[in-house]
Amino acid sequence: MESLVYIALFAPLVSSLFAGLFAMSPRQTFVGVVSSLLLFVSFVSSVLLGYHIATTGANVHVTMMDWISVADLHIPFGFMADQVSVTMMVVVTLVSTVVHIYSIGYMDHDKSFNRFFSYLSAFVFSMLVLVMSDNFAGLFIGWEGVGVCSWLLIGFWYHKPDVSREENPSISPSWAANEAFIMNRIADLGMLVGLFIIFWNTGSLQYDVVFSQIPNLAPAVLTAAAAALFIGAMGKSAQFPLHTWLTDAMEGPTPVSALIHAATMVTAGVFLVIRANPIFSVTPEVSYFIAALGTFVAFFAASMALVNRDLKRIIAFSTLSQLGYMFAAAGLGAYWIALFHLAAHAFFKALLFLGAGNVMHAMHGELDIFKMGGLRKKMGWTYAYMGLASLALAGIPPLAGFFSKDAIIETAFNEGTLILWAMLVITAGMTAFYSFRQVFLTFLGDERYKEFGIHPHEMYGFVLIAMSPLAILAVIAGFFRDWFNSFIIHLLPNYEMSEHTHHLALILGAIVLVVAVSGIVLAYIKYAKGLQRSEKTENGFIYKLLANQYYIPKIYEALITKPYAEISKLMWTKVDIRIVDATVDGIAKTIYKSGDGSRKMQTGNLSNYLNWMAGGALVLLFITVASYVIG
Amino acid sequence: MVTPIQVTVQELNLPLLAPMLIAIAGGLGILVIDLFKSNLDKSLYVMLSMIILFADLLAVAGITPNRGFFDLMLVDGVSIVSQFLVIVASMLFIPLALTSKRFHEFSYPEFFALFLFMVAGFQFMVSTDNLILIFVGIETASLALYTLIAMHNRSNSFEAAIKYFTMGALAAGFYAMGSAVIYATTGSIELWQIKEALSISSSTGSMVLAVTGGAVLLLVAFAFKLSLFPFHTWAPDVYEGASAPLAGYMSIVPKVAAFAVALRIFNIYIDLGVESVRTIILVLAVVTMTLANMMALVQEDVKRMLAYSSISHAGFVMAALALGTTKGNAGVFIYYALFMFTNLGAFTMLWISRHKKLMYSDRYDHPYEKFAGLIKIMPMGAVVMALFMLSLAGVPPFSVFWGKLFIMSAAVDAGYIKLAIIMGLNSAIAAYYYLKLVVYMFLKEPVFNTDTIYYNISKPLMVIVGIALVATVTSVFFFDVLLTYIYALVSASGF
Amino acid sequence: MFEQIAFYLFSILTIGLFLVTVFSNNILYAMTSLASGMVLIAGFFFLNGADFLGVVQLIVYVGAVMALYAFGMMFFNVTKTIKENNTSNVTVFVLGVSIALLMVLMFAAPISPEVIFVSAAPEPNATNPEAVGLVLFTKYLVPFEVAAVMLLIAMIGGIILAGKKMDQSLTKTDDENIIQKDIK
Amino acid sequence: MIGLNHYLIVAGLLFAIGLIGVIRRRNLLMLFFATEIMLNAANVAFAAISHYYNDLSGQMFAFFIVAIAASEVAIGLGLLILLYKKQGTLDLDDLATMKG
Amino acid sequence: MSFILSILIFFPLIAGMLGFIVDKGSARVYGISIAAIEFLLSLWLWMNFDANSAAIQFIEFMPIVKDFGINYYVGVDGISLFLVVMTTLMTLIGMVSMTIKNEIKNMVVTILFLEMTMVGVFLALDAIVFYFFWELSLVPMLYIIGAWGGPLRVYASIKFFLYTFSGSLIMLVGMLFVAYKFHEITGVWSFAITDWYALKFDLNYQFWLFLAFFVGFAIKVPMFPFHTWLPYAHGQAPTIGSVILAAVLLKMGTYGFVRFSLPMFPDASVMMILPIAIISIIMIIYTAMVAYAQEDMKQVIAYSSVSHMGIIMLGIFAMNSQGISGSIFQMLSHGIVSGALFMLVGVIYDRTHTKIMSNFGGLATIMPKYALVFGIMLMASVGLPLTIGFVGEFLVLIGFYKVSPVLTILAGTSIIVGAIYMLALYKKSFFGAITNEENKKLKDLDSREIVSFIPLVAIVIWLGVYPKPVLTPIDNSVQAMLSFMKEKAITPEAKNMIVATQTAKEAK
Repeated sequence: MESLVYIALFAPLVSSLFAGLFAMSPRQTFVGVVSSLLLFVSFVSSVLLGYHIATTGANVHVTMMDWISVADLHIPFGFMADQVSVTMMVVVTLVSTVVHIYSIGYMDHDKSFNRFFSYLSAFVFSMLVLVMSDNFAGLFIGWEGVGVCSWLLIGFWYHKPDVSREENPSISPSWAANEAFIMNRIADLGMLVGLFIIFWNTGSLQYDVVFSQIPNLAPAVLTAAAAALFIGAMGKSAQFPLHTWLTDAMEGPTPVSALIHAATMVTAGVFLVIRANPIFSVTPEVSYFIAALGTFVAFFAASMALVNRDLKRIIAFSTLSQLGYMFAAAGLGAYWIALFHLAAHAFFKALLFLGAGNVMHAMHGELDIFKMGGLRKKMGWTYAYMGLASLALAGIPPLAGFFSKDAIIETAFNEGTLILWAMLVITAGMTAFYSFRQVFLTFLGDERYKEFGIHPHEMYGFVLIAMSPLAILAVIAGFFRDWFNSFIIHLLPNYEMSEHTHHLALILGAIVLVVAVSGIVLAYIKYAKGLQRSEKTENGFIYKLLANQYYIPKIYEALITKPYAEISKLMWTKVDIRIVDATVDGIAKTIYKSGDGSRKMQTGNLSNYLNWMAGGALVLLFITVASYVIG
Repeated sequence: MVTPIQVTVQELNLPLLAPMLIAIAGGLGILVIDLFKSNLDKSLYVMLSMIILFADLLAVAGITPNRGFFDLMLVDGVSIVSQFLVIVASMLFIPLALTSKRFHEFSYPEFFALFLFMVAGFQFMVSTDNLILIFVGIETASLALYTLIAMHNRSNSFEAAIKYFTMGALAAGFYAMGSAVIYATTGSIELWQIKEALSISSSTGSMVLAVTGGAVLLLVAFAFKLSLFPFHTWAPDVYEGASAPLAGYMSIVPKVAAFAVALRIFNIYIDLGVESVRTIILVLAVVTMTLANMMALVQEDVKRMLAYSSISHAGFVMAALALGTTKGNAGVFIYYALFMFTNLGAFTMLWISRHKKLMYSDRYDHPYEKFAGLIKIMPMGAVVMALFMLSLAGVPPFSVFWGKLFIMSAAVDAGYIKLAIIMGLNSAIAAYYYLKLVVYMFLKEPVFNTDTIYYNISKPLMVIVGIALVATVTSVFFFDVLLTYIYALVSASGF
Repeated sequence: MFEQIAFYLFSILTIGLFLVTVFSNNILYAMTSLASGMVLIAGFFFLNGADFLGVVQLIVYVGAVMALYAFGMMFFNVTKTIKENNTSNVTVFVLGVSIALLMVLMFAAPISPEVIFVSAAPEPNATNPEAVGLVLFTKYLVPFEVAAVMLLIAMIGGIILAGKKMDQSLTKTDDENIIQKDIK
Repeated sequence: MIGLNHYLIVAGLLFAIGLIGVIRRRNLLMLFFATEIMLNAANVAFAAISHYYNDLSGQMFAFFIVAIAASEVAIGLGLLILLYKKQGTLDLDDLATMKG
Repeated sequence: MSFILSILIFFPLIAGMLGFIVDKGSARVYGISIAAIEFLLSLWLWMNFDANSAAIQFIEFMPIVKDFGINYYVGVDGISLFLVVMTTLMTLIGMVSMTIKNEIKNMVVTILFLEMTMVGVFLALDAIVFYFFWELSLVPMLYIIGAWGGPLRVYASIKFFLYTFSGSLIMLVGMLFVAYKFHEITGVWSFAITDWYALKFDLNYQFWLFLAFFVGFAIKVPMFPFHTWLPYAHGQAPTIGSVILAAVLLKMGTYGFVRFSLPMFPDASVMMILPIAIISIIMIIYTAMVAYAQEDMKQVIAYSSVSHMGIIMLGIFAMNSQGISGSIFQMLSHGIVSGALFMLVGVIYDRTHTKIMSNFGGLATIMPKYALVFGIMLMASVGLPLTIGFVGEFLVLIGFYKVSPVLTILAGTSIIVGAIYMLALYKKSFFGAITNEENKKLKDLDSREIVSFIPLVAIVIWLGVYPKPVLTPIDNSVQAMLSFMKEKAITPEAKNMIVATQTAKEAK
C-alpha cells in the first residue's frame, strides 16, 4: 500500500517534469496525453488506497525522510492516507485527470501547450502534498506550492499587457497572478504563526502528536492557534476580506479555473479546518466566527454574482459563495458535511467551469454573457452539462448539490443559529437565480453573438466524453452521502442532527427547495426569452454596488496598493536618500568642509605662521596659569 | 689656584662617542677629498656616505648602554633605538641622490658632508640628558637641514628653508627660555637631576606655575619640531618646497630624534603626575591628528598630502607618548620603525616620478592628476605605490597597521579608550586621502598617455623602493622581533 | 646699592632699546638699538659675575653678529626706512601683552626650590674665566666640539647659500642643457 | 635688594618684546633681530640664575646660546642673501607661494 | 592534508600571484581552474569534517607575535565550514559566469586575492588574523567596484571602503580592549578567540564591548541605518562584484556576530535583543518597501539583500538553536540566491546595457530559459518551501517566535513584502507585452551561462528538499555554543533567554 501512496503522490510530479522537459518546444499532443495518463495512474492509486482504507479502516502512513531537523524541531517528509486525505486525493486526482484531458482539447491552439501541462501537473503534486502530509510543515509546503502553481497558471498568458480596470477588472493575467500570490502570502503569515504557536506549545508539528497534546494546552493558546490557522485558510479559500484575488484569478485559462479555483486549491482552507478539527472543535469562539464569516461570504459572493456579466466571474463568485457554505458547516462542527460538500462541489463546479470553457472556446475568448444567447443550438452537449451542473449547484434534488448543501443549511438550523440559517437559505435562492441567469443568457434567447461575427462550434468529442465523469458524479454523488458518512466518521467527529431538526428536516428541505426553484423560475422569466436590459436598474445604486464588487477592489487600490507604492517611493526618495544617506554623506562632507576651512589657516605667509605659533604658546601658557589659578 | 682634575679614559667611556665621531670625521673627510680633487662624481660621495653610515651603525650596535663623558652623554636604550632609526633612515635616503637626472644639491660634495654632520647632530641630540647638548645637537642638525633644503635651488625651496629657519629660530628661543625656567626651578640642566628635584619640590604651591610653565615653553619648541598643531604650519610648505627624498627624510628622522628627547623631558612630568602637561599633550595630539587629516583631505598635491599625513601620524604618536606607559613609549619607536619604510618608500616613488618642469600643474610637482591611470603607464609602480598608501592607511598586514595596532593597544591599556576610538576614526578619515591616490592610479585615465612618469628612475632608487616595499609587506614576520627588541630597550631605559 | 641702580638702569635701557628695535621703521635705528641692547645685556652678565660671558657677548654680538648684519644690510642697501605691512596692532597688543603678562606672572612667584642640584659649582679660588674654562673643557667639552661643528656647518652653509654656484639652478635646467662647466 | 625674580622678570619682558617683534615684523632681517632678542632674554635669565645658585651650568648654557645665535645668524643671512638675489625682496608678504 | 586550512587560505593567493604570468587570453580559464581546485579543496574539507562533532577541527597554530599574543590560529567548525564552501563555490561560479572583457587578468587575480581574504575571515580563530582578512577583503572589492563599475563607481567604491573601514576600526579598539582585559586577568597576551570565550565580563563592559563590535559588524551586514553604502556598491559594481559582495562579504558581518558577539558577551547580547530585533524589523520592512520603489533591477536585489540580512540578524538574536542555525543556513541560502539573482541581472545587463525595469517587459517570451532560472531564484528569494530560501527563514522565524511573538509577526511580513517587490520586479521585466522592439532580438541564455546556473539551481532545490547534511553540523556547533553561552551568562535573564537545547529537552 505504501507504494500506492508514493505512486499517487509522485505520478503528477513525474508528469510535471516530463512536460517540463518539452516546455520550450512547440506543442506536442503526446505531452498532454502522457500527463493525463500519469494523472490517471495517480487517480487509480488514490481510488485503490481509498478502497483499502474503506475496507480495512487502517491508515497508510509513510515517512520518506527527514526534512528539517534542528535541535528539538524535527520535520520529516511524512505522508499518510487516511479517510480525509484519501477523500481529497480521489477528488483532486479525479478532477485533475478530467481537466488534463480537457486541456488537451482546450489548449490545442496555445503555443505554450507543453508548459501548461507541466504547471498543471505540478499543481496536482503540490495539492497532493498538501492533503497527504502528516504534519503541518508538510501541509505548508503544499500550501505554498499550490500558491506558486496558481501564480504560474493565473499568469499563464503573461504576455497580455496591463489595461485599465474599466476595460478589464483584473487588469492583466500577470497582475491577477501577483495579486493572488501576495494576498495568499498575507494569509500564509497567519498560517506560519499558527505553526509557531503549535510548535512551541507542543514541541512538534506532527498531526498526531499535536492533537494528542491538545488537552494539555491552555484555551488561550488553542484559540490563538486556531485563529492563526484560520487566517491561513481565509487566504487560500478567498474568504472576506481576502477574496478579491479569486475573481481576478479567472484571467487564467479556464481549465485552471476549474481545477484550481473551483475544485481543489480554494478548498484547501476548508481542508485545513477539517484536518485540524481537534483544534477547532475545542475553540468554539473561533469556530463560530468561521461559521459566521462563511455564511456572510456565501451571501456576499452570491449577491455579486447576481449582476455580473462575465461568464467565468459568475462561476467564481459562486465558488466563493459555496466555500462560504463549507466554512459555515465546518465552523458549526459539521466537518464531514463540509468535506462532503467540498467533494460534491468539486464535481459540479469543475463541470460548470469546463462547460464555460467550452463556451469560451466556441466564442473565441468572449466571456460577456450579454453577447451570447441561443448557443443551445450549436452546443447541445455543453448546454446539457452546464444545465446539469447548475441544477446541482442550485441544490435541486436528486443532484449532488442538494444533498450536501441542504445538510449545511440544516446544520445551521440545528445549531440554533437562525440568522445564519436564514441567510444561507436566501443565498440558496440567489444561487439558483444567478446560475440560471447565466445558463439562460448563454444558451437560450436571441443569438446576440452574431452581431459580433462569431461562429461558435461545439467542443471536441473526446473532451465532452472526458467531462462525463464529472457530470455523472454531479448527478449521483449525493446518493453516497450515508456511505460517506460511515466511511469518514472513523476519523472525523460525526455530526448528528438533533431530534427536533430531524422532525423538521422535510419542512426545512422544502423551504430551501422552494426558494431555489423560485430563483430558477425568476431567472427563466427574466432571461429565457432574451436579454432585456433596463437602464434604470443598471444605474441604480445597488446594481452598481454589486457590479463593482462593493467597490472593494477600488478601495483596496486606494487604501493599500497605491499608498504602499507611494510610501515606498517616499521611503526611498525621502527617507533613504534624503535622510539616512544624506546623514552619512553629510558627515563626510562636514569633515571635508572643515578640511577646506582649516586649510585657510595655512596662508603661506610666514608672519601668520609665526603668529599661530605665538598664539599657540600663549594659549598653552594661559591654560597653565589658569589651571594653576583654579586648582 | 686651580686644582687639577683627574680623569681616566675608562671613565670617559669614549665608545659612546664613537658613532658621532665617525659621522663627523666622515663629513670632514668628504670636505678634505673635495679640497684635493674637485669634480668628482656624486656616486663616490654617496658610496662614501653609505660606508660611513654603515660604520656608524656598527658603532651604535657595539654600544652597551651607559653614561659617559662626565655623565654628560647618556646612551640608553632609547638613544640606541633612535640612533638606529636615524642611521637606517639616512642610509635609505642617501642613495636617492643617484637619480638619472641631475639636481642641484647633489652637485655639491658639501651636501654629503652637511648630511653627515646633521646625522651626528641628531645622534648627539638623543644621546644625552643634558639640556645644553640637546640644544646644540638640535641646532647642529637643524642648521644643516635648512641648508640642505635650500640647496635644492628653486624658489619654493628657498621659501621652505626660510620658513623652516625662521620658525626654528623662534622655537629655539622658546627652548632656551623653557630651559631657563626649568633651571630656575631646579637649579639643574640635567634631566635626571631635574626629575629628582621636581619629585621633591613640585608639590609645593608657589613653584607649580613655574614648573609647568617651563614645561609648556619646552613643549612649544618640541611641538614645532614634531609639527603639532598649531606649531605645524611650517611642515606642509617645507615638505612641498624640499625635494621629495628630503621631505620623506624630514618626516622621519628629525621627528624620531625629537620624540626621543620629548620622551626624556615630558616623561618626567607625566611620571610625576603633572596632569596638566599630560592633558595639554593629549589635546595637542588629538587636535593635530584630526586637523591635519582634514586638511590632507582637500590637498591637490600628493606630496603636500603626505606632508599633512606625516603631521597626522606625528600627532598619533604624540598621543602614545602622553600615555606615560612603557608600552606607549615603546610604541613611539615601533611606530616610527614601521612607518619609516613605508613613508620613505612613498616619497621615493614621488622622487622617481619627479620632473624638472611642472607638467601637470602650475604649482605642484606631484598633483594627483599626474598619477591618474598610473596602472596603465607603469603597473608595477602603481601597485607599489598603492601598497604604500594602504600601509599608511593602516590596512593589515602592512607595516603601519602593526604600529597603529600597538599604539591603540597601548592607549586602551592605559585606559584611554576614547583616545583609541579617536585614533581609529582618524585612521578612517585618513584612509580617504590615501585611497584618493589609489583611485587616481587605478581607476582613472592617464592625462598624457606616455611613459614620462618614469622620468627620474634609476637602479638605486628602485632598490630603495624594493627594500621599503619588502619591509612594508613582510612586516608581519619581523614585527615580533622588532617589538621584543625595542620594548626591551625602552623599558631598560626606565621609560 | 650700586647693583640696584645698575640693574634698574640696564633694565630700563635694554627694554627701551629693544622696543625701538622692534617698533622702529628705520633699519639703521633698529640695528643700532639692537647693538646697544646687546652691550647692556653684557652689562647684566657682568653684574652677575659672569665676566667671561660678558666678554663673549661683547665680542660675538657687538663684534661679529652686528658686523654680519651690517654687512648684510649694506648688501641689500636698505638703509632707508623700510615699508612693512606690519601685523595689526590689535594682534600684536593682545598676543604681546598677554605673553608679557603671563611671563611676568610666572616669574613673579618666589622661586625657592627645596633642592638645588649644583652640578658645576665654580672653583672657589678661581676667577670666573678660569672656572668657566675648567667646566667648559671638562664636562662641556663635547658640546663645545659639537658647537664647533655647528659653526662649521654655519660657515659652509653661509658660503654655499650666498655662493655664485647657486645662481644657476641645475634643478630647474633640463639635463640636456647642462654644460659640463656649470657643474664645476 | 635685587633678587632672582627681578632678573627673571626682566628676562621675561625681553622675551615678550622679542616675541612681539616676531609677531609684528614682516621684514625678514628685522625678524631675525627679534629672534636674537629672545635668545638674549634667555641668556639674561641663565646668567642670573647661575649667579644666584652659584652654579656655572647657567653660564655654560648662555655661552652655547651665544654660539648658536651666531651660527643662526650665518645661516640666516645666507638664506636672506639668497632670497634677495632671487626675489629682490625681504618682505614676508611676498613670500607666500606655498599655501593651503 | 593536515594543513588543509592553510592551503585553502593561501592557495588562491599564491595562484593569484602566479596568475600575473598567465597570458591575458587564458586568464579566465586559469581563474576558473584555480577556483575549481579551491572549491574541490573545500569539498575535501567538508568530506573530512566530522559532522558529529561540535568542536573546532583542523586547528593550525603558529605564533606570529609571541609577546603580544598574536598567532596564526585557524580552525573550522560547523558554523564556518559551509560559509567557506559557499565562498569557494560562489567564487567559482562567479568566475565561470564572468563576462568582463577588459583587464580580465587583473580581474582574475583580484578575485583570487579576494577569495583568500574571504576564506581567511571564516577560518580565523585569532582576532587579529580575523581583522587582517576582514580589512584586506576591502581592497580587492574596492578595486573591483572602482575599476569595472558603473558611472558612479569611484564614489561607490570609496563609500564602501571608508564606511566599512571606519566601523571596523572601532571594532579593533574593542578587540584591543578584550585582549587587554585578558592580559589583566591572566597575565598573558592572547588574541585567540577561543581564549577570549573564557573571559567573563561584567555587564557594563559587555555592553560597551558589544557596541564596539556591533559597529564593525553592523556596517558590514549592513544593518539599518548603516546600509546606504550597499545600494551604491551593488548598483555600480560589475556583476561578479555584486555576486561576491552579496553572497559572501555581507555574511562576514553576521558571521562576526555569531563568532564574537554572542559567545563573548552573552548577557549584553540578551540585553540587546530588543533593539536589534527592532532594527532588524526595520531592515526587513523598510528596505523591502524601498526595494519596491526602485526602478533599477539591481537595486531591487540590493535592497532585498538588506531585507534578508534583517532576517538573518533576527535569527542570530533568537538565542536558540532554531534561530541561530536557521540564520546560518539563511546566510548560505541568501548567498546562493542573491548571488544567482545578481548574476541573472548581469545576464540581461550584458545584453542590453541597462538594468532599468521599464526598458524590459515581456522578457519571458523572448528568453524563456532565463525567465525560468530567474523564476526559480525569485521563488527561492521569497522563501518558497522546498527551495533553499524557505528553510532558513522558517527556522529563524520559528526561533524568534520563542523570544517575541509580536516581533515575529512583524518580521514575518517579510514573506509578504518580499513577495511584493520580487513579483513586481518579475512582472515589470518578464511579463506583459514586449514594449521595447530592440529586446525582441535578445538571445536566451547561452551554454556558458546555463553551466553557471545549473549548479545554483540544483543547490537551491537540493538544500530546499534535503538540508540535513548542512543543517546537522551547523546545529551541532550552534548547540554547543548555546550551552556554553548559557553556562557563561551571569545575569538570570540571560540564562533564561538562552535556550540550550539539552535543557529544553529535559524540561519537556
